Amino acid sequence: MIKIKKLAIMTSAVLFAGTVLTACGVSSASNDKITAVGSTALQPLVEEAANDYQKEHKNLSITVQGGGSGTGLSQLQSRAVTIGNSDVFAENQKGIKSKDIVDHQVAVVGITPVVNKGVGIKNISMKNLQKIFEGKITNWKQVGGKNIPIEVINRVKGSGTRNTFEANVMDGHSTIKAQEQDSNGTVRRIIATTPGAISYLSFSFVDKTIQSLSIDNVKPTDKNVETNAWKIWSYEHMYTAKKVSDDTKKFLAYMNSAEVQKGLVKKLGYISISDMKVKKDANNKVIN
Amino acid sequence: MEINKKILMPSKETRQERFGRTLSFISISAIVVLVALILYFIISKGISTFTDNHVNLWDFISRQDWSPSTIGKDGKPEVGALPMIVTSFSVTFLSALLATPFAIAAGIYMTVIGPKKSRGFLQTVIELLVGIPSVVYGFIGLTIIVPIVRTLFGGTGFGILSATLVLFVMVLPTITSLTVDSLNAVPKHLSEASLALGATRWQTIYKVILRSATPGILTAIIFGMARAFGEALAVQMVIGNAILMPKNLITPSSTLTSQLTTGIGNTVMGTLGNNALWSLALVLLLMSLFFNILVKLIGKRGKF
Amino acid sequence: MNPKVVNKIATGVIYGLVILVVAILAALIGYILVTGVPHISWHFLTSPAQSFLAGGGIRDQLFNSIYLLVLTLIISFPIALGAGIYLAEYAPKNWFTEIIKTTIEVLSSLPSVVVGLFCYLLFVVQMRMGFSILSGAIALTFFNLPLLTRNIETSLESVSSLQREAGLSLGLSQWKTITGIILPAAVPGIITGIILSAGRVFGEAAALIYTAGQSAPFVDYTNWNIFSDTSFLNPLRPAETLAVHIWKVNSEGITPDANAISSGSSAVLIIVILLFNIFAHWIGNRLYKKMTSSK
Amino acid sequence: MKNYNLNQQYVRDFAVENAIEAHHVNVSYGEHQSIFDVSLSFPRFKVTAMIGASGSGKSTFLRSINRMNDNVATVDGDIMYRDVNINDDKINVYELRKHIGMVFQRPNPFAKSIRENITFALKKHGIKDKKELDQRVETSLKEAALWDEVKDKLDESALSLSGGQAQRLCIARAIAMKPDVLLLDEPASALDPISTSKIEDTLNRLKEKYTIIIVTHNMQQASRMSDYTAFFHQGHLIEFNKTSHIFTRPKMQATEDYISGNFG
Repeated sequence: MIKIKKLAIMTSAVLFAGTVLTACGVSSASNDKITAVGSTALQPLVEEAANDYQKEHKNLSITVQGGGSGTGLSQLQSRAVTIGNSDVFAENQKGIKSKDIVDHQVAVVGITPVVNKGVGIKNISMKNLQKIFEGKITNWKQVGGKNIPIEVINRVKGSGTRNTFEANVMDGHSTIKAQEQDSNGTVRRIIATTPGAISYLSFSFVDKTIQSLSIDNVKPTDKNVETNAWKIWSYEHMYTAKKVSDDTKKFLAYMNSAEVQKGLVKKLGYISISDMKVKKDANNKVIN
Repeated sequence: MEINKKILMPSKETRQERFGRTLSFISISAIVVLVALILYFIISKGISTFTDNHVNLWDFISRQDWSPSTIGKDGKPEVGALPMIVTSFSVTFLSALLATPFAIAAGIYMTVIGPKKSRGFLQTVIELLVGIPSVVYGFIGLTIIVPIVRTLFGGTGFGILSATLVLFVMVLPTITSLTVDSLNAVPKHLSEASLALGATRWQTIYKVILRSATPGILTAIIFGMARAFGEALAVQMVIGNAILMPKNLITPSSTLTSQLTTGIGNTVMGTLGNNALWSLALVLLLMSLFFNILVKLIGKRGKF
Repeated sequence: MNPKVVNKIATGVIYGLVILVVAILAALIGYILVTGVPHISWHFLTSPAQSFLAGGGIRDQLFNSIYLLVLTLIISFPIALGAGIYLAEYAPKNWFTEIIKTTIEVLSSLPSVVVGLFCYLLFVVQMRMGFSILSGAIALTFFNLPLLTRNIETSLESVSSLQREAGLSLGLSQWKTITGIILPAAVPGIITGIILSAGRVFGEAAALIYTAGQSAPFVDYTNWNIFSDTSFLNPLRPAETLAVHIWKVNSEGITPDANAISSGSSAVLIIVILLFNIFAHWIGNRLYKKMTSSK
Repeated sequence: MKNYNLNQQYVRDFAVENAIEAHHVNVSYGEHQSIFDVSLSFPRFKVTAMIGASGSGKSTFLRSINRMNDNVATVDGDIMYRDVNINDDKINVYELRKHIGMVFQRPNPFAKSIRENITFALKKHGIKDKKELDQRVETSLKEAALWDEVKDKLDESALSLSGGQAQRLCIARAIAMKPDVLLLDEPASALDPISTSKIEDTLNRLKEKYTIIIVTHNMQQASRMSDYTAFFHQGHLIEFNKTSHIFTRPKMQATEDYISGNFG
């Protein structure tokens, strides 16, 4: 027993010392390491791209982690990471000096209102949608659906999806206090199981358990986003410092290459940045 | 060597003892240092809402509007944490209250009255439950408990009641297994003596075993409440996670922990939005300290 | 009332509550197993995860969970053991000890995300450990320490003080009495504590997102060089555990079979915990028997 | 309870070699004092019994002799053993306890095998030779009159022994250390009459080799076994004399009342 314990202490001490040493060694010696942290929504895309990229660049090590857009940007700001992944423009994130960092838009994500299948409608006007989220319309029969009270599910304040939705739908009005959920998956499950529920999701999360809504008879499709006929969409950003290593530059270029844009981006349910016919700025204004 | 010389000189045992004491003291110090570090971290971050962002402490604990990134009508940021404090308090208290009788019953069964085989079975089941990720609890709550509450009590089904039921299942293993530990620690001869004096089994359990295990059971409850307090993902899915003052047990509301967890990734360190979340963590810490002391006081008064 | 009647009623109530507990717990575990086991296959256990295609497995996550558990126990058990011994045997009964105990209890109520972020800032960023299994293990140590310390303390205390006196009266140092006599007798209780904390390690997600990370990069299971980036044993590589994977698949996963992966993984988790449980009890019993020559 | 003048005592001084001499010993648990100024000497290779009602302080006094009170009570005064005051902070208590062994009121074998119960401490004290260990196991078990009962199951758990056997194992464990002095704290009080008489037989055989100090509230036991007897009352030493004198011609009223069952 005593021996076992001594052994355990010894091993842990050795392990600990060893790893701390290697930690210092690795992080100070090697330059070819990229860490991208931030948006959980963007993570799968960057991660997959990084995996493919590393197959051809064996010496490069890319770590992609989540943690949220705010975390990504603040860690970039303190230069603890190489790339900050974000669903929101840095200009719209409080506490971030957006002038010191560079935006790399790598994809576009469309967002659609979704409802529980039992509410009885498939289309809604922009005005009514706004009123529902304002709390002025409280029953589906007021918009031509069944007699079911409306249950609004919001996204978490400060999240990219909510920012985009509010900027394009709410027109400056504030949303009612309601449920707030922080992930697409959870929202989808709640919508699917709660009668009368309404929320909004990225296109790629819409499946047959829920009903997406057309707005003013415009369908939520990639094509409509590309032409801006469907207004509710936003960019996925990868922010970096102004001065970056060549490896990082090359990796970011790879993200915008046809290989990724035509391949992974589509497969993961995003809209390719190169297919967009319009551009938006941080204030949600269309600039061309 | 002469015995009288030997007993005046340090021996191997003296060195062993010094070594052992030092080793165990280092361990406890390590824990104390870790605790101190994390407490310092939370306190310093949590306080900056009031020191750096000049939020009024009273506003923080008495107001009901929470939206630190927006400026309210009175020109101050909306940082009223009252709804979350009330909800966290109720959820924790109710789930511990609900789980305790079950845990004590299960504990008594496992240590005193049940056959040995069933003890092992129950122990295993409890050990398994601790390892289920909270997301899974959340989803099961969402697909089973919320609809049941909705059908039975109306409303949306989201609210304190559903959260309490989910947390009840989550804290049950913790409370039960620590209760079992403390029941096991009651010396066997005490209960044997009681039975020998002609007391019934229940009298023995109630007057002898439970009484001398009281401090341990209270600690078990504290750890259970701690788990309930700190739980975010599961609660967040079934409570509705809306920052509203709970009117009853079946309207949506939100706990400190779930606000903290959902908000922290979307805010930038050093901003009011982020600091306010750390203040929530600080409140959580103080509340759990409060609970802890409360339970210990009850324990002291309850003993004879 | 007649004490015998009271006895009957009370026993009845206890049985009732216990049956209810068993029913709830069995239903819960049954539900997870029934929905999950059909999705478990050899392929599921041995292939890497997919982020957008169906048919992804959980090989790396499963290994990471186990490896993380091992590392966490290596770090936290010695500390908890020492601290438990201190609290049970050496600590003077005064206000200072009470404060230590209270703070440890309070520590266990901190939400995992707080501990996660703290460890992220201190270990991942400040101490440059990066997103790594080691950072994750340190974060989990924070969760484990209160429960494990407390458990070891009660297990030691539940060993009769007569044993202590016996040891001391033979001229053994207190330390040898504790490690040689008290500790072996406390092994079964301590094993329970280890199993419970192992469960916590398996089930924790929120703290790991910020420390061990939520990606499982390519690892080479034939690379035994602990310092190599691709080695499966490198404690400094990022590692997504099974619980984190379940969380990720459920919250942002877009694979068509997200539900199947999630319920399959949950069932695998339960089975792994069960196996660990059996294994730990087996080891514990052998250890106990060996040290106490009991049958 | 009758009131006796606790400051009156009769302590006879014998011109013999003493193993232990206690001078003006006071013991208190926090605020509560339980031993008052006791001076008492224990003759070498003799059995001295300490008798008295429950709470008279006899066990507390006994435990002070090998420093088992260290963490629970404060002991003042000098306790001389081989010309050393063993009630001194500088004393190596572990070494001391090797020479002053103790057997407790309730049998407390370790949760280990019968053999290991005896060898555990020996090994820790540096005896590694297997032959020597086996030898010690056998001799001490024989001395404790347990050998015949357990020689075939030395590797079974000691917890399987009956109360009387377990207590004899504890005695064997204590004498395997080859102590100088053996302290016995009511060693038979938790046992049935048959076990008790076996223990007494054992002790009777041991007294040639050890100085034995035994606490008991069984007066027959004291009169059967001991050479000297000390009577304690409410923390005070009331009378000390040859056992035969104490039981036939007690000098103090309290002693007389106690041994005649007229007490309180």
